[in-house]
Amino acid sequence: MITVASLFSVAVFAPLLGALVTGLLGRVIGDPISRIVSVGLMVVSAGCAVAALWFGLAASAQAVAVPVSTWVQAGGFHAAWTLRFDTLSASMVTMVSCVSMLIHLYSVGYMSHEKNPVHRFFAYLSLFTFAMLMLVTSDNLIQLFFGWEGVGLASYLLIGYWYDRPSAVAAAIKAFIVNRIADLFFMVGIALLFLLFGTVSYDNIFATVPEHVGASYRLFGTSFPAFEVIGVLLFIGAMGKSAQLFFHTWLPDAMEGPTPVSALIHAATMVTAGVFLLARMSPLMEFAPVAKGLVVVIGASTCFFAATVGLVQPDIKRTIAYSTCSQLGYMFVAAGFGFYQGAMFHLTTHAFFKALLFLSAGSVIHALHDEQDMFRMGGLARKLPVTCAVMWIGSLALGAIPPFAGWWSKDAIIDGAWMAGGGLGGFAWTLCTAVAFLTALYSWRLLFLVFHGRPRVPELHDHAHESGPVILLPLLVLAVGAAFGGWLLRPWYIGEHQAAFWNGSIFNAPDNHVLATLEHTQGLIALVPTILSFLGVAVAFVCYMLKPEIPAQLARSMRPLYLFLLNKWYFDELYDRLFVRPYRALARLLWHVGDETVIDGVPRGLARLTVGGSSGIVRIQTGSIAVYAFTMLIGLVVLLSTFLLVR
Amino acid sequence: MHTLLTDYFPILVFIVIAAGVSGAMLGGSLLAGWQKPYPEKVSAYECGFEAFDDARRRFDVRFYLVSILFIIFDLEVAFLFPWAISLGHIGMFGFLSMLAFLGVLTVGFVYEWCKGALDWE
Amino acid sequence: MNWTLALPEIVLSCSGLFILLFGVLQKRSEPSFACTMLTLVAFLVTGILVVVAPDGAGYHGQFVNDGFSRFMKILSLGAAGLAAILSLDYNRQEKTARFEFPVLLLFSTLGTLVMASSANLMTLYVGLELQSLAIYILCAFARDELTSAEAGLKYFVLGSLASGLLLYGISLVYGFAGTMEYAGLRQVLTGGAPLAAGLVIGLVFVIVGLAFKLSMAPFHMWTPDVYQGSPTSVTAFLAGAPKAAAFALLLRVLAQPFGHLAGQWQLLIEIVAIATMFLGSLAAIGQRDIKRLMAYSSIGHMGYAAMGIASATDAGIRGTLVYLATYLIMNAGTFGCILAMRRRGRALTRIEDLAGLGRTDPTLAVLMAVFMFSMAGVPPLAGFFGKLMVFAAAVQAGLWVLAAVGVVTSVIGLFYYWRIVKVMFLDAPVAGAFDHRAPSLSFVSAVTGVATVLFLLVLGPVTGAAQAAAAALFG
Amino acid sequence: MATNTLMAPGLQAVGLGPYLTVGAILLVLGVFGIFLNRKNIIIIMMSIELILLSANLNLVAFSGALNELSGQVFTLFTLTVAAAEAAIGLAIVTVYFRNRGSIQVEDVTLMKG
Repeated sequence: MITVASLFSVAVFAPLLGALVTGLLGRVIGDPISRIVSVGLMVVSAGCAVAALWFGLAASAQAVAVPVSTWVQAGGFHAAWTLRFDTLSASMVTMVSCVSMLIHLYSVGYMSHEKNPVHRFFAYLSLFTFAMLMLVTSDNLIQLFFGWEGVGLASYLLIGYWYDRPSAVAAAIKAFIVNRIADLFFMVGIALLFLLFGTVSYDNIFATVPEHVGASYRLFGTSFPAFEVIGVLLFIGAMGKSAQLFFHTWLPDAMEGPTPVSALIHAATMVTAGVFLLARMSPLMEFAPVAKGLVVVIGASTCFFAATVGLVQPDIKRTIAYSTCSQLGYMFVAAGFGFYQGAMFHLTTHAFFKALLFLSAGSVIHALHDEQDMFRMGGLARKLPVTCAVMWIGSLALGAIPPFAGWWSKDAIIDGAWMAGGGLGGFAWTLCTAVAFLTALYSWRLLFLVFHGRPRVPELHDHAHESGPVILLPLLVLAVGAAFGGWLLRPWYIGEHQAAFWNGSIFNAPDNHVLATLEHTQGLIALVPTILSFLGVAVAFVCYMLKPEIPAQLARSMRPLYLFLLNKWYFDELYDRLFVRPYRALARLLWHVGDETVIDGVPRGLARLTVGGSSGIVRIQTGSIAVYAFTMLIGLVVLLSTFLLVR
Repeated sequence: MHTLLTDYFPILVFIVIAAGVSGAMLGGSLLAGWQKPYPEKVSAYECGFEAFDDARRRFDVRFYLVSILFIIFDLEVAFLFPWAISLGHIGMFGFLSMLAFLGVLTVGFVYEWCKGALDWE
Repeated sequence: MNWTLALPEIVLSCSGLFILLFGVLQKRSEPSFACTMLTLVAFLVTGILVVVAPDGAGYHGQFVNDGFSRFMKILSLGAAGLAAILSLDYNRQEKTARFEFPVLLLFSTLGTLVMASSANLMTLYVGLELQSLAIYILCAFARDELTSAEAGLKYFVLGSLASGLLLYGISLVYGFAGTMEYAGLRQVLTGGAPLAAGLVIGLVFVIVGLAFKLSMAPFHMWTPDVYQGSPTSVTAFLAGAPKAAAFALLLRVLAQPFGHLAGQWQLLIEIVAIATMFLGSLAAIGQRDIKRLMAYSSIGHMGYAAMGIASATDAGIRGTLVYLATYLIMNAGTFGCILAMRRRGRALTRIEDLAGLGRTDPTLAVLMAVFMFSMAGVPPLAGFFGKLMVFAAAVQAGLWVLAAVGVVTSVIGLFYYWRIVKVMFLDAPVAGAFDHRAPSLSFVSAVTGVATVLFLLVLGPVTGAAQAAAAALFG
Repeated sequence: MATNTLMAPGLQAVGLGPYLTVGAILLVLGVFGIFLNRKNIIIIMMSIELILLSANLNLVAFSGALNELSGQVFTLFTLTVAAAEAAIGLAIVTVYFRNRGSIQVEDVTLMKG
């Protein structure tokens, strides 16, 4: 196990080293060496991660803690830097480091036209990766929170990488603030967990979960079960990171960052943190049925909402961004039904095809010199053959066309929802199945608009050229994953080997039979999503290849609906009215009244009083002997009278 | 009341005698003197100043110096009277104390002499 | 009769007379330097004699030697010695180097020693006058400067008025108590007889007279003008030893003969201290002349020091004494820096002349900054400990208002001290560097600067001595 | 304080009150002379002498009333001090006059603020 532990440690800390070297010494060593160092260290990290997972599985050991150092030791509060090695963390580490490594490599090509030195970019990328690795390998809540916030920080830095673009800065701030709001709930959840269990270590918490099942909080005369409250709070934290409904607004705006960043955020890091959190907290979540129900509702709603919005977006990256939102909804639905394995499975396959899609989109954008509007593209298949091919593979995976990766995982989740039954199951299954259709529709809308048909803007089309090998290589690797990942991983993640594979790192309550009953889905029901997917492809072909006027007609005839979707259900406007403006008004009020009048006013008034007193005193100081003598006399008289009166 | 007035009787006598003597001197010179008045002779003598002139005229700063020195040495002599009267009671320590005091005065005197404060020019 | 009690004073006065004769009989050259050196030697010898002089009262109850008088005398001698050193080069540069200067300094210091040892209102008055008369002359010492003459005139007129009031107060106290001796007064006052109004009025007059010498509001009016107008070497002295001596008098008079009336004079001192602290800190804000600023600053310091008296406890008086000790150190050092402000042979006193000193003369700037911060009471510099002790004493005595005012005015004070530091380090230099610093100034500033920074190391002994002095006063 | 068998004869006759009253009047005259006078510094010096003399009068009167000598001794000291003070004052006024060319009280306001 020593080798596994050390390999694992190297996998986690190599990105940190890369971030430190390129970040601190970037200026000294220059861009080329920075690139080599960070990519090289990511390769090391990915290699070690794979090896660690391989050896760890071979040894099939229980969870291993790799102590790094003591962090906080205050009274009964103990938090250590410890890397937790179990299948859950190891598989996440492997996925994150592999995808991140490919993105690093891709960035070398993608960022080659930047005018400014890009070592800063690589430092942020590595830092982002390290924070995510820290998050997934945490052994206690505090370390988890550290990684959680590190991810938030790195995402802020990367989204706002082009700090001279106001929109990028605004997007970065938006992402940061939305995440902060969710983190507040998350922190409260952690605090409640600590209060309840008296420890922040996973092992200690999970070991004593059964003892605390009955605990509850009394608030406003009602008693709330402790686990439900904690579960909901943790889930709200997860919603922020995973951009679920009500907290999703930052994710599309995050497209302002360079495309590799989008890929990293959407595929490997950041947004998957929420799903991972629920899986990691499965021993706790299993005892919070209400919270799980909420997870399902939010997940399914997000899934549907994002898919509808994705249908009408003109921007290539935004379309993919909403698809991420939607796919994350699937994962939460799975997690909500206690089907964490399915959630993790979809997370992994999604990482491959979403990274592939983003990087391909980046390749397209790169080829068209930063053009992102799909309605200015078209017919690029001949110009960008490789990009087109891999994008097709990615879309096939995303659209859940068998036998591509997405089909395996998504079908399992939809089946799981059906088998869970009840009103909740029906609700989730209906939405998820509908979304399968929508997903295929918007995926092929994208493909047809970009690669097929006639070029809409000839000059853009003429100058387009295929990207270099540094960009294409990661795409090809990811395409392989997107094509075969599902088929390869299914037996391990949710199939016959799953118990041995997960090896206790994910907990399913004894009455949770979702995995066992997965295979019993009736044939027709199981086929419905797949059929709808094909239908979606067909509809897209009709609308965007055969009769391109149909969408425009539809948009005209159902203009309110179109606008509703185009404006993302008016969530941004709603938040603007609901939170931003009142908050601004409050802030202005506090600024003008609270700050300027009261807070500033008191010291200013005191200062004015002081200066006034000063000038008054100085004015008495006329230099005249008579006045001085008179003042003395007055002083004498005052003292005398005081003395005689008070005596 | 009676005793009070008797106590002051010598003073009354003193005043009467003083008035008498000064009256006799003035009257004697008036009667016996050779009177030959002219303006310069009749005008009052005021250290070289016009008698009836602007009283705020500036005069030589050396007058101030003299008066300053006079004040100091004049008043220190005031210590000598009680000392002289009580010399019999205060013994050698008292005697030496006054010598020390006079020594201090002497030092001051030497200082002003050496500084040239006593030279008019 | 034990005449050796006053041996330090006798030796000092004899050496004063000797130096005067020496100076005036020296025909060849101006003996100013030699006379100053002799004065310093006389201070040193007197200091040693003060330390070894026996305790006790003598001269028919006119004169007393105890721990308190010893502490104050050492403070006075030290401050006067530093002022004498400071005057060495300054007077030469200003063409006012005459041998009378050290002699007058010596006699003024002699006055402060007599004040510290007074056991009788007569000694008090004579000592105070000896000290004051010498300073009147010193203030007008730069004969050809109108400002100096005006300073001398103002100080003379107002000082005479104050000592006249003091004398009148003494006459009342004498008349209504029947004695001038402190011990006798104490007996009368503790006798339990109803307090005569005349006695109380007399006490107020005495306090007023002393408050004038301490430049406590509202009897402070002379201070800024006199500080500004006098030659800076005189100002350095004026802000040091005489303050210590006046405090010695105030403490002794209030604690010994009138100790029984503490409940009554406490209020007076409290009022005066509050007014003084406010005035000192407020009026200093708008000042442009550093000497004037130092005048207001010293007014403020007198207010803080008076806080210890107002608390009327052992701890309070100890705090006052420690405060005075730190004040004298900082004061000498600050004036060392101010005296170093010369360009092309001309002495400068405007604050803006300090601009950019941090660049042109970092050593001087750092020293000045140390003194400014210490005066503002920034830990761990000397000024902090004095403030801490008087504040603590005031709080212990339940004088919350006094302590609160002290804190508020300290904050205001921090502002104007900081302004000087800001001018030195943040403003751009307007003119070139200062002239080469005279060795005497470097010496004094360096010594006091080190003392200010490392005061913490001697805090124990100083506090111990102050404790002993306070105990002697109350015993 | 009013009656004392050992009192000096004069005091026995008129009592202490008149003396103190005269002293107080002299004090008030002196104090007012300092700041009501707008003309000449010499007048201020005379006022100061008045104040000292009022105190002296008090001291002598009390000394007589208490039949205790220290008051009179003090008076001698005060006289000397007053003399020295007058001398110094005159010297300073002279120096001031030499520099300023005037001894008007209103003129002594070079430094202020």
